[in-house]
Order: sequence, then structure tokens, then C-alpha cells
Amino acid sequence: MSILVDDDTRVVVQGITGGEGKFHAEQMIEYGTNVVAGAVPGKGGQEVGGVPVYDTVDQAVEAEDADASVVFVPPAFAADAIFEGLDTDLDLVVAITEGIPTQDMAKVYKRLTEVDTRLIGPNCPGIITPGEAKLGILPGNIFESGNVGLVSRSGTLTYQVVDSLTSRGIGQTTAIGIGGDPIIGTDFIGALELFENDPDTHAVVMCGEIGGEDEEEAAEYIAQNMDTPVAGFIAGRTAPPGKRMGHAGAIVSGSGTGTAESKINALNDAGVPVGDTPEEVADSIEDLL
Amino acid sequence: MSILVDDDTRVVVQGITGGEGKFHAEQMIEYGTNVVAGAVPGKGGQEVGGVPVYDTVDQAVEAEDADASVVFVPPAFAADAIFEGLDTDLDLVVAITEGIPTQDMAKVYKRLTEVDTRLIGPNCPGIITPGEAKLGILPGNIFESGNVGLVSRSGTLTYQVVDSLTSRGIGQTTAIGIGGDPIIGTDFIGALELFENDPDTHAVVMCGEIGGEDEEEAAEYIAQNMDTPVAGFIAGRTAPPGKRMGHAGAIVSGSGTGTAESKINALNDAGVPVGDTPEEVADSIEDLL
Amino acid sequence: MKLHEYQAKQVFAEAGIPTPGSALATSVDEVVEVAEDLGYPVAVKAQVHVGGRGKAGGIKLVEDADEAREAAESILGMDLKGYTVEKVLVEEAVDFTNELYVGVTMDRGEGKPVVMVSERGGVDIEQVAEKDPEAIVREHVDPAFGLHPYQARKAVYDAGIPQSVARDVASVVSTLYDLFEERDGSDVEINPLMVTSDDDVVAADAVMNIDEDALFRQPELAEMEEEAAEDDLEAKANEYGFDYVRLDGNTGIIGNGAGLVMTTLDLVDYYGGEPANFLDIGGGAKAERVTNALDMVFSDENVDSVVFNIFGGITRGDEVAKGINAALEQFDEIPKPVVVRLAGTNAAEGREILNDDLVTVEETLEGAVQRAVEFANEEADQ
Amino acid sequence: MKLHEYQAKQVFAEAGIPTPGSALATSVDEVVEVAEDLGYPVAVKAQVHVGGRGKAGGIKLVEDADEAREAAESILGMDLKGYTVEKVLVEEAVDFTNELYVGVTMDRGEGKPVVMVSERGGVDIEQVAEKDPEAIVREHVDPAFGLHPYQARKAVYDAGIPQSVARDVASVVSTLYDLFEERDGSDVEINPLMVTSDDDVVAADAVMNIDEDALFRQPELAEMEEEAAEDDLEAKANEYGFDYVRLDGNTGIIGNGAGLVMTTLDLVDYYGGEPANFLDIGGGAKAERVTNALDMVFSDENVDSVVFNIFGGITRGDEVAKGINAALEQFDEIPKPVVVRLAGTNAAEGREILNDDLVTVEETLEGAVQRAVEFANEEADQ
Repeated sequence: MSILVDDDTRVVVQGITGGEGKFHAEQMIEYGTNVVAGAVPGKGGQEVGGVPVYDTVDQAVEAEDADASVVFVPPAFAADAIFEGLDTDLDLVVAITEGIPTQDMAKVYKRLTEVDTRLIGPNCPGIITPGEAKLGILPGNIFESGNVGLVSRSGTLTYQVVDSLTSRGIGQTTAIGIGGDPIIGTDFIGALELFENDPDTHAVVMCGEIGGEDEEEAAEYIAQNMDTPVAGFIAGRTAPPGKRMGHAGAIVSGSGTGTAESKINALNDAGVPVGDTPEEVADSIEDLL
Repeated sequence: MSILVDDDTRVVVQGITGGEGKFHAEQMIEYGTNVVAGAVPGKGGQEVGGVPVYDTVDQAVEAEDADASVVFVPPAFAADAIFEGLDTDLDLVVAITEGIPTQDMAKVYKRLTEVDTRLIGPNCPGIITPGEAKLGILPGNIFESGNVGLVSRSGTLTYQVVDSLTSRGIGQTTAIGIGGDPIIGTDFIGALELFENDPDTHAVVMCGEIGGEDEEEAAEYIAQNMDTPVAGFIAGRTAPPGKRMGHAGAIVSGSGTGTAESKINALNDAGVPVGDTPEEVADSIEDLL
Repeated sequence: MKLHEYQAKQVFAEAGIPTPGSALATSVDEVVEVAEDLGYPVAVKAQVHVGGRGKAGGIKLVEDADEAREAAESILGMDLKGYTVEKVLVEEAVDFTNELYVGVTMDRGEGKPVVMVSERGGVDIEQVAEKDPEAIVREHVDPAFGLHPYQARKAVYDAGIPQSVARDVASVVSTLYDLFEERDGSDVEINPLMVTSDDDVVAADAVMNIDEDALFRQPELAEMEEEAAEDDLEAKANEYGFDYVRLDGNTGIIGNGAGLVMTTLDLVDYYGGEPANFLDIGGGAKAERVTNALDMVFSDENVDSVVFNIFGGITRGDEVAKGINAALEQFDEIPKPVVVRLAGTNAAEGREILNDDLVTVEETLEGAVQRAVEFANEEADQ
Repeated sequence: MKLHEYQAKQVFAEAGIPTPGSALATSVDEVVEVAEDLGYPVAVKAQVHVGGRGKAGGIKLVEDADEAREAAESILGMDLKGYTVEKVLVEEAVDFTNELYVGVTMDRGEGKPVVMVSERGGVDIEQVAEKDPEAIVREHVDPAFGLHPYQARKAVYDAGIPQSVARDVASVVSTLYDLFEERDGSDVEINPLMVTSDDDVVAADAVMNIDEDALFRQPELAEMEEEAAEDDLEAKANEYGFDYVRLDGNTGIIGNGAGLVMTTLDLVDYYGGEPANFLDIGGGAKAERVTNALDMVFSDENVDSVVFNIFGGITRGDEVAKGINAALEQFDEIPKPVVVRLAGTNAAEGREILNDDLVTVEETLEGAVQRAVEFANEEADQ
């Protein structure tokens, strides 16, 4: 089993005719993802990688019965594309785009309270259920099917941890990059809840980083609601206050909230071992399984 | 019994220091309504009619444990006042103000889908439970306690019908003026539903007028969901298309929707007798009781 | 409140919607002059608030100065469904390959603005809506968010607008929505939105109706309103602050409260009369407002009698009666018979007070209306 | 992106928020000249992105020309927490009776903007927030609707702002929110908002931080950014389009992906080294970007060694290795030792390709970091 995406997921790629969109749509298809359509205004009637392109998401969903979309649309237009996905009654929208203005995302976040669609991202690598489907830019070949769930605010850090797991023969049910922005659709708790309810996920890796209080809230959630064991990692222990560390969301505020220390303590208090290095996280998972 | 308001309703008057607000707050108190506070920015600490005034609705509710408000605020500021009422977790907001821009009301209408508070109005005479409480500008002395519910888009037309009922010795459970604007908080169906669920309401008078399709939808609701008998009246049979008949909402569109004929037919089809004159409505109610 | 085509086009053009070159003219010479400046062919279009101007002869396409003069002579001063044409818009004729429809209005049932796009422009869109509703694509807008750009595109693509102009049409739709929102529109339309052989789009007509309740925050449009008012009586009603609608009959009607006034109209009709107007004087009945209301009704030369129907609610009937007396006593002679019906709080006392020498007092609404209709029929027979 | 006080005040003043009379000066003479124009007393305020300027001697109140000259001499050119002061704002001193705080920021947990008002302005508001959170009233804003006027009033009244200035403060709050929204603010504050003895309110300081991801639609503010940049290396990073943060250590760090780069920093610290910077070169590793990244890191004279950590995901390791080789071969001599760690797809092939003459190749992240820290320590010891 897996969470959110699998063999049956029928995917629309929003922005499929752009450079990134085209490249990753083809990669997704190559991985075996059931990409059924693209959606790009003005490009209706074209084909990319054998997939028909429609002018609107709605038309793509109508014609190809899609239930998920991946957004590869430049930052200035990405929030609009996400709204289009959310308003089209999909089950899942995955927004890869980095650099969406925060106030655009605040509006999207409001809209999320009004619809049943789940949003992953933005500014995320996407989601993968190894061997079945990937929606996003994750390198499929480093993943292996198995029983560890993975949720992370970061892309390459995820790959680093997955690489350690896979090289030890530990496979994954599903891996989700929730994204490095201050406002995201699915937070740690949202992902952890899904893993907790997935009988095939026997342990979860949670990779956090500085900024916000999402990890602290997740720690509380884990302590109160999870039977599935969790191992953690927090990036940014050495980050100075007030500086944005690459991700728009990775910033320790001047008043000292969002520090790695606070997050590590919260996780430890919740019984979650937090590795000092990525390899230590893989060690913990080996212990927990 | 009654619907929505009674002896226990604790009322804040928004705009109590204005001419209208002051006059009607005093009338409401004189009628026996439990007016516990006023709210007017910048007038906190004053008193009107023995009632303390606060700067915000929130402060009034906190201090006086109010659960309903009546809005007597000029049109330019009325939507803001309604938002303030809706966001303060009241059970009921009654907006008397006439002339609120429709687009302001569209935003209020959206907000109504997000809160549990009920809005009556705007551009309405308010609501009265005879002998217990009135929130609005209705002339209390023409009402009498009894077992007929009344819901109307119009003020003086309501009084006309009530006068006919009372003079025949037929009293009322509650009378609601839902308002003459194109976008209102509580429509006919909303009010009819409450009357249907009130065991003391044995019959309902529904006074509609031209414009919109609210009466047609109410007719369908009556046919499908109501055991309580309803008698109807529709004003505006002689109104020409494209002209606003006093109320912002009372207009037969150029394409011919919103006509009195369509409404009368729909009500007749739902088994609702529609009087040619107000007296005929009172006749029907006598028959139905 | 309706803007004239030329006013709406000015607003549209300022917002960036392409419109044909044009100028307003009020005389035949001016029409020819403007036409020469623009270059032929031009359209000469009557500026009156009447639908179907084209069919009624209010729009003419002209190829040269002679035709322009002829058209101007026939249109300026003509009577178009009761309105005298005083202004015409002289406008470049657009060489189109296709006519589209775009509009934004308030869907009161949904409580939301709705954007409409159709490939079937250039005809009576309300007929299209009735006979072939599928031909008009509707996209509702959440007023808290405003129109998302994707929604403009969706409406355009779903309406089957050709790819070659889809982007431009979507842009017009977005601008139109912005105008609707920023200018407190109640109904904003372009019909037709013409597509030229170069795949440009041009607003060949323009409708812009404004929410009257929002004019207080639209001073620029409120100024246009004065210019747009056409009926003297309706202009007078604006001045007095009355809700007034002029009708064709001969029984004048004054009352308080829209629903009750409408009901009075309906009863006039029910009892065989013909209502001359709708006039709501609002709450209470102060002498000055009563005077103004009577002035309005008597200014309508069709009026043969007046029914004055007041339901005293909070305001007591005796006070209302005093106001009515004071107003009536200002007339040397009451020009047409007036029937007064007074109901509600202290109605009996009020009826006592009313001056029987000046008016006929009736106790019931039905009785008052019947009496006024009789008076009107008598006067009309004289 | 942070605006300077003088830039933020300019934006606030244009939006209608009252600010004291002021002018920017870059020389001692200019300070005196401006001060004379404004009239004494004036404040001379260092324009650098440093908190607690007052305590650090960056703000001086002066009463006459001599004092102004003295203040200008001490502040201009001074080192304020690592930044050299090149500009000062000379500003009318406000005679205040009370100091308030108003601000708007994004509450990321709620996903909503939040308006903040406090009667306890003029001090470090973050300390107030920590020690006496009740003293700051917070009102969350639904971003679809924007700030309702009642919310501005509610925040002001709940904060206990006196009736005499409540209306003006609410108006400043509304304007501040509009700026936050229209200018894509991430953090907009006035601390203190001074209340004068005439019950006027004046923004005595101004903070305006802009969402960097929104600068594309804020051209006017983007221009101010250049003016505001203070660190040469950070300016260079902007030019190259890198996410770069300068730190105090001597181990340079280059990597791809924010999380992985942060992790590399943390490991440098974990293994006893000190990170010199955060530098994310983003996806892939084209030769040009690698060259630029190395240029950046070597431009920092503190750097004694470099760890280059690339996780090849979609981009294959062999391709990454070629890019790194090509970049390194452009150097006549590699200024400081570089350790490369390559992981992910085709990592082994990539490691084979890497030029051992120019860099030290490590297989694991831990190994690479340890090696780079050793190099840094060795270099530092020389």
C-alpha cells in the first residue's frame, strides 16, 4: 500500500509545454506514472510525450478523467494554476514551483479550507510511491518499494536520507516533499496522519528544518496520536537568526522562534530520535523496524 | 413559542448613537426587548436609553453577554458593521440599513457561508416575537401574540397584512421582514424552515414581490417539506420590466425572470393560495387555521 | 443607473478595452464633421436608453458625407420608443469576421458575480439565453477573491472562442470584471465584441449599468448620471430623493414602503384602473415630503386622480394626518381629486384630523383604490 | 528584502502615513545643512540594517549645529555591528507624549496576515511579545477579504489606545495593511508611532521588509533593493542568482538544495569546523554555475577550504562531474583545497570522472565534511 498516489492515479501536468514541465512529465511517464493529460492555456490540441494537451484543467479532467495534477508553472502564474487545480475537483494538486509570493499562497491557503482537494507544496520535489507513480521531480531510481514513509521540507536532503535507506535495503511506502515555503498545503501533521493510517508504513522519517513551528506541532501530534514509530532530522542548527537559508520558509526569526534546538527538543520530548547526521537517521530507522 | 428571538435574546444595537439607532433602540426597549448594549466606534463609555455603549461589538458582547445585534449604520459603513457582527460569534444579526451596495453584500454573503451566525436583512424592518422582543423598526403595537408566522420581503406591506390578521383576532408567533435587497442573509426558505419546525406556528403568511427567484424556490420547498399550511401574496403584478420598484431587489429583468406571474403560478402549484388583495390573504389564513 | 453607450465606451477605453474611434455629435453638421475626421464608413448611433435601437432605425451605417447628413437628419430629434434623440455617437465602422458576447452581472440567486462569454454575439443575447442557454458560458466569481485569471480563460475556451483571439478575449473579460468590481457595476456587457480580419477584438457596443446604492463612492459615474437622465419627472424624483417610476396610466399613486406601493398599483389594476406611477415617499410623512410627492404626481399630465396610501407604523397616524393636511393646505386648489387612506397606529384619530374639504378619506386600502379609480375614470371621461 | 528606514518612510509618507520632516545626508556638511533647514532639535540616524541602532550609538539627538556636526562625525563611517555607516537620516525630533506600536506581518502558522497594535511602543517589541504577550493585540486578517475597517478599530480599542487618537491610529493601521498587501510586505512596522501633545500621530521609525519572491511585481521596491544592499558578497550572489548567506567561519560550503546545504553546514560544525557561508547552487551543476559558486566562495577571504556537496538526482552524476571538472580547469591554480562529494544517480561513474589533481574526492557526506574541516584547520594554522 501507499498514501495519496499509486498506479491508478491519473495525472494532469499543468505547464506541460514549458521546459521543466516537459522534461519532468517525460520523466514521470518513464517512471510509469499514469500521466493522462497536460493543461496549458493556448496549447490545447498539442501533444507532449504522447499525452494530449488541453487549454484548461477542467477540459483535461473532463476528457481524461484525471484525479490529480502537478503544477510546473512559473511563480508569477503558479497561484492561479493552483486555484485552477483546486477548483476543478481533483483529489490532489502537487505544486513544484519555487518562488510563489507568500501573499498569493495565503489566498490559496484560504481556498484550501473551502475545498476537499489536498495540496502538496509548493516549492517541493513532489510525491513518490516507489514502483507505482511519482508526481514531481524526485529522482525515481534512488527509491525502492518498502515499508518506511518519508516526509520532508527539503528535496535533496530527502534524497540523501532515502539513499542511505535504500542502500541498506530499506524501501519506502511513499515519500512526500511538503515544501520549503512559509505557507504550504500539507504540513507534517497532514502527512504523518496519512502514514499512521497506512498499515504498510511501519516507520516514518520526518526531515524538518528551521523556521515556523510546524515541527513542534508535529511532535505534539506524534506524542498524542501515533503508534507508528518516527525518526527525525532537523537541518539548520548553525543558521543565524534573521537570514533566509535558501528556502523562503527556512528562517529563524529575530525573536528566536523556529530554531533547530526548539524543534529537536520537541521531537525528543515526543520520543522521536533525532539524528545528528543523515546516517544516524537511517540507523534509527533500522532500530525501529 | 417563537423563532429566533424571544424574552431571553440579549441585543446589541450597532449604531445606537445615530438618529435612527437611538430612536429605535428606545422603541425596542419600550417594547420590552432585552437591549443590553450599544456599539459605536469612538462612543465607548457613553449611555443611550440607559444602555452602555462600547467601541466594538466584541467588547459589548464580552461585557454584556449579548447574543444578537441590530445594525442601524449608514449604508457606506453598514457592510463593515455586519462583518463585525458576524465575526463576533453572535447567533443573529439583523441589518435594518437600506442602500448597502450590492457588491458589499456579495462579500457578506460569502462570509455567511463561513460562520454560524444568521443574518436577517439588510433593507428590512427586522423581526418581532409579539409580547417578547422586537429587533428592528416594526411598529410593535399592531402585532399580537398568536400562532401565525409571517415572512415578508417588505415592511409596510407586512404591517398591512398583520393589521388585517390582528383585527380579526389572529395573532402571530414571529414576524420576519427578510428585506428587499437582491442579496439578503435569510431567504424565504430559511424562514419557512424555522416556522415549519416551530410547533406553535400553525400557519404561515409569505409576502413576496417581483425580482429574483426566491419565491419560486420557496414554493418548491413548501411543496416538498412543509406540513404547516402557507398563504401567499405577491406584490408587483403591474411592474414593467427593467424598472426598480423602490426596493433594490424588486425588478423584473429584461429577460422576463422575476415576474409576479411566475411566482404566483409556482405558489399555486405548491398548493399555496395567493390572495389578489391583502384582505384575501387574511381570509385564506382564517380558512387554513 | 444606466450609462449611455458613449459614456460606457469612454470608461471601457480608459480601462484599456479596444473601442472604435468615435465622437459624440448633437447636430447634423457636427455629425458630418466628425465622420469626415474619422473617415468613412462610419456608424451613426442614437444615444438613448432603448434596446433594439438598430431595428427601430436609431443606427445607420453611412459611406459618405451625403449619407451621413441624411442619417443625422433622420436620427437626431427622432422619437425612439418615447425618447427623443438628442445625441448621436459617430463611430468608425468595424470590418468584422465574427461577433462575440462578453458580460458580467450579479447572479442574485447565488449572491455572486457571474462572467458570461458566448460566441453568439451581435444578436439579442437574452433570446440566446432563453433558446440555447448552452451557447452562453457562465463562470461564477467568488467576490472575496475576485475573478481568477484562469476563470477568464476557462470561460473563453469553454465558449469555443478561437485560439487566435482567445488570449485577447480573456484579457477583455478580466478588464470587464475589474470594471464591474471597481465601478460597482450591476451589469456590464459588450455585445458585440467584434473580431476583425486581423484577429483584433473591438468593443462595438458597450453597456454599463451601475448599482445606484454605490453611487456615493463613484463620484465620476454619478456625474455621468445627470447627463444620462432623460425623463424630466425621473430627474425631479432624483432631486427629491424619491423612488419613482413613471407608468402609462392615469391614477397617480403615493405611498410609503415599496411593497405596499407596489400592492397599491396592483390593486388599481385589479379594480379596473391604470397606475400612472410608482412613488414611495419612505418612512413617516412629513409635510415637505408630502408636498413634493404631490408636486411630482401632479406634474404628470396623464394623472386624473391620486390615491395616497400611508401605513403609519412607528409614526402615529395623527402625526401623519397633520403632515398631509399641512401639505395640502399649501395648494390654492387641489388640481385632481386625492383619496387618502390612513392605517396603522392611531389611524382612526388620523382620519378624524384629515381635512375632508381637500381630500376624500377612506378607511380601507381596497376602498381607497376603488374610489381613486372611479375619480380617474370620471376625469378621463370629461 | 529590507528597506532602509528612509526608504520605508518615503513609502509610508506617499501612502499618507504622517512622518516627521527629514532628509538623507552622506557627509558631515550635508547633515548640518539639512539640520539647519529642518530646525533643531533633530535626530541623526544611521541607515544600516542593524537592530538596536540607538543603544549602539547610531542615533543621536542634537540641539544645534555644533552638536549636529559632532554627531555626524561620530556616526558617518562608524562600524555598527559589522556594517559601515555611509548614510544618515536627519529628521525633525518629535515632541511626544506617548509611544505606540503598530505592525503587520505574516503569521505562517495560520497562513494569514496578522495586524498588531500595542500601547507599549518605543521599546524592543519582541521582548514585550515574550514577556507580556497580552500587551500586543493581534487581529488576524482573512487575505481574501483584506482587513475590514472594524478590525483595525477593534485592534486599536482592544489595545487600550486612548479615544483621542484611536481614530487616527486605526487609520494608520488600515494604511499599513494596504501597504503590506499592495507592496507584498512580509513585515511592516512602525515603532514607535508617536503621539504628540496635540494628539497627532507620527511614524518616528519605519520598518518595511518585502517578500523577495514578489519583487518581480514590485519594480519600484526592487530598485530600492540595490540601494539597500550592503555586503559586496551578498550583492554578487544576487547577481549570480544564488541563495547565499555569509557566515563567520572558514570552511566554504557549496551544495544543491537548501536542506542539504544547511545539513552540510551543520555537519561542518558537528565535526569541529566553522561554516563560512551557505551557498545553494540549485538543480544540476552546469560548469558556469560551478565556476560562479567557486568565485563567490573564494572571494570570501576568510575561507580556508571548500566542501562541495552535490546530490545528483535527475541530473546524472557523470554529467555533474564533467561540469565540475570544466569549472575547476578554468583556474590556473585552485586557491584553497576543495573536497567534492558526489552522490545519487551514477555517483560512482561521476567520482571516476572527477579530476583528482584539482580536488579531493570523497564518497560520503560525513567523510567529505571531515576532510574539508581538516584542510581548513591546517590552512588556518599556517
